[in-house]
Amino acid sequence: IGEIQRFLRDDGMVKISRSIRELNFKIRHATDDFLKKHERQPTILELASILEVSREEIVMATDALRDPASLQEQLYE
Amino acid sequence: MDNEITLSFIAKSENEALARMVMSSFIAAIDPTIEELSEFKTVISEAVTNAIVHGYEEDGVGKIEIHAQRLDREIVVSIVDYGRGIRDVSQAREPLFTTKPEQERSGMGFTIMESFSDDVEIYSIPDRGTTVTITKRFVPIQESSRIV
Amino acid sequence: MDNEITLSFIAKSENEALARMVMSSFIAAIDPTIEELSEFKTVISEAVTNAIVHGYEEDGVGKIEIHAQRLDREIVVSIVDYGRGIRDVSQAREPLFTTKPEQERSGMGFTIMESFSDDVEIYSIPDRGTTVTITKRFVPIQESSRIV
Ligand SMILES: Nc1ncnc2c1ncn2[C@@H]1O[C@H](COP(=O)(O)OP(=O)(O)O)[C@@H](O)[C@H]1O
Ligand SMILES: Nc1ncnc2c1ncn2[C@@H]1O[C@H](COP(=O)(O)OP(=O)(O)O)[C@@H](O)[C@H]1O
Ligand SMILES: [Mg+2]
Ligand SMILES: [Mg+2]
Repeated sequence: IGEIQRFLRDDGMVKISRSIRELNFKIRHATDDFLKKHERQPTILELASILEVSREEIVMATDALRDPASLQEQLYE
Repeated sequence: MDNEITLSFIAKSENEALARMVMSSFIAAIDPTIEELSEFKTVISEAVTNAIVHGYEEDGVGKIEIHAQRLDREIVVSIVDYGRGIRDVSQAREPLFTTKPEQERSGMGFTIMESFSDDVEIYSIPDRGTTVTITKRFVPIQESSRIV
Repeated sequence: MDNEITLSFIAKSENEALARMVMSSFIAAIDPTIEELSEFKTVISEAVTNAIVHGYEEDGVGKIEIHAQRLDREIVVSIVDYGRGIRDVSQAREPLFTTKPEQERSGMGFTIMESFSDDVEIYSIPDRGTTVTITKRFVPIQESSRIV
């Protein structure tokens, strides 16, 4: 993971799709931790402050769980 | 009205993700939990998918409009298509009812929309189009933690 | 045309983030690099902020429309307001020129838009409004790595 993070930081050419997947992974972990500690779901602002990213990045990243191709597959399977 | 947007886009599957994203950003001001956000996106996704696959039946031929309003913690969203419409709306709402069983549609779209929102209204004219209006109230965090 | 959307929203600062996110999702099909995305968002942000602060001068009184088209890896976006307009467009384009120095505006908005895109066109009628049309071509990743 450390290596991926370094790569993400250093290289402006990294595809956005990849960095989003990375943040997504962090969000899942932070959500689990938060649930254990507070016995409720974190809000997106709470996650944003825990992970030190913007609210927009949280919204974008959580959406990446379902890629646009999935509907296409449903449609033409 | 605290906020209001209209989005108009080509009815094709690539834009289902776009519509979800726009609505996510629109409700970000409410500061929902990831779970609430994901439920809300599912509702939008079901309605937009219906407009694409049932309203127009073919990708890229029609237009979809989404009109959303926010007042405090309540969202009202209309998803509008100008496609083939629904002849029998109460039948369409029934769980498991689908006119496209061959495409592995589950017939659960409207049931999902209803269970993840506070109100679903369907207004449709055959061969003119369909408007689905969804109302969703987001409970403030203090109340929901009291429930949990 | 590979894709096309129109977004219409109330001119208030909260919606500047919304516009940025919608445009980010719109170009997702291009799968830009982090740097390209961030440059593109900056361009959108400058144009929308101008419409809010210069076009209408007050939050919540006017409407802004964004019309975006994608053809392969080229995006053309128009940001439209119906506000006060620009009397002298070539003066407005000049680096450091601003009519709001008191609000700590830098006067660099149009310069930034120009440097992060391939073309910026401004069409404005005083007291009628302004349309800023931005063209941006995203270079495929292989080519850009050759340049770097
Ligand atoms: N926008 C629409 N235009 C035309 N018909 C629709 C639309 N939305 C839903 N329907 C009809 O309602 C039925 C039930 O919809 P839904 O509950 O989402 O199930 P499914 O999409 O799996 O068929 C569809 O099979 C279709 O006949
Ligand atoms: N949408 C607009 N409506 C009216 N005036 C505008 C608009 N956009 C830009 N302008 C004018 O052009 C000037 C330069 O814009 P810009 O380069 O973004 O600098 P700044 O926003 O920092 O003033 C603004 O100060 C304003 O007078
Ligand atoms: Mg359905
Ligand atoms: Mg500016």
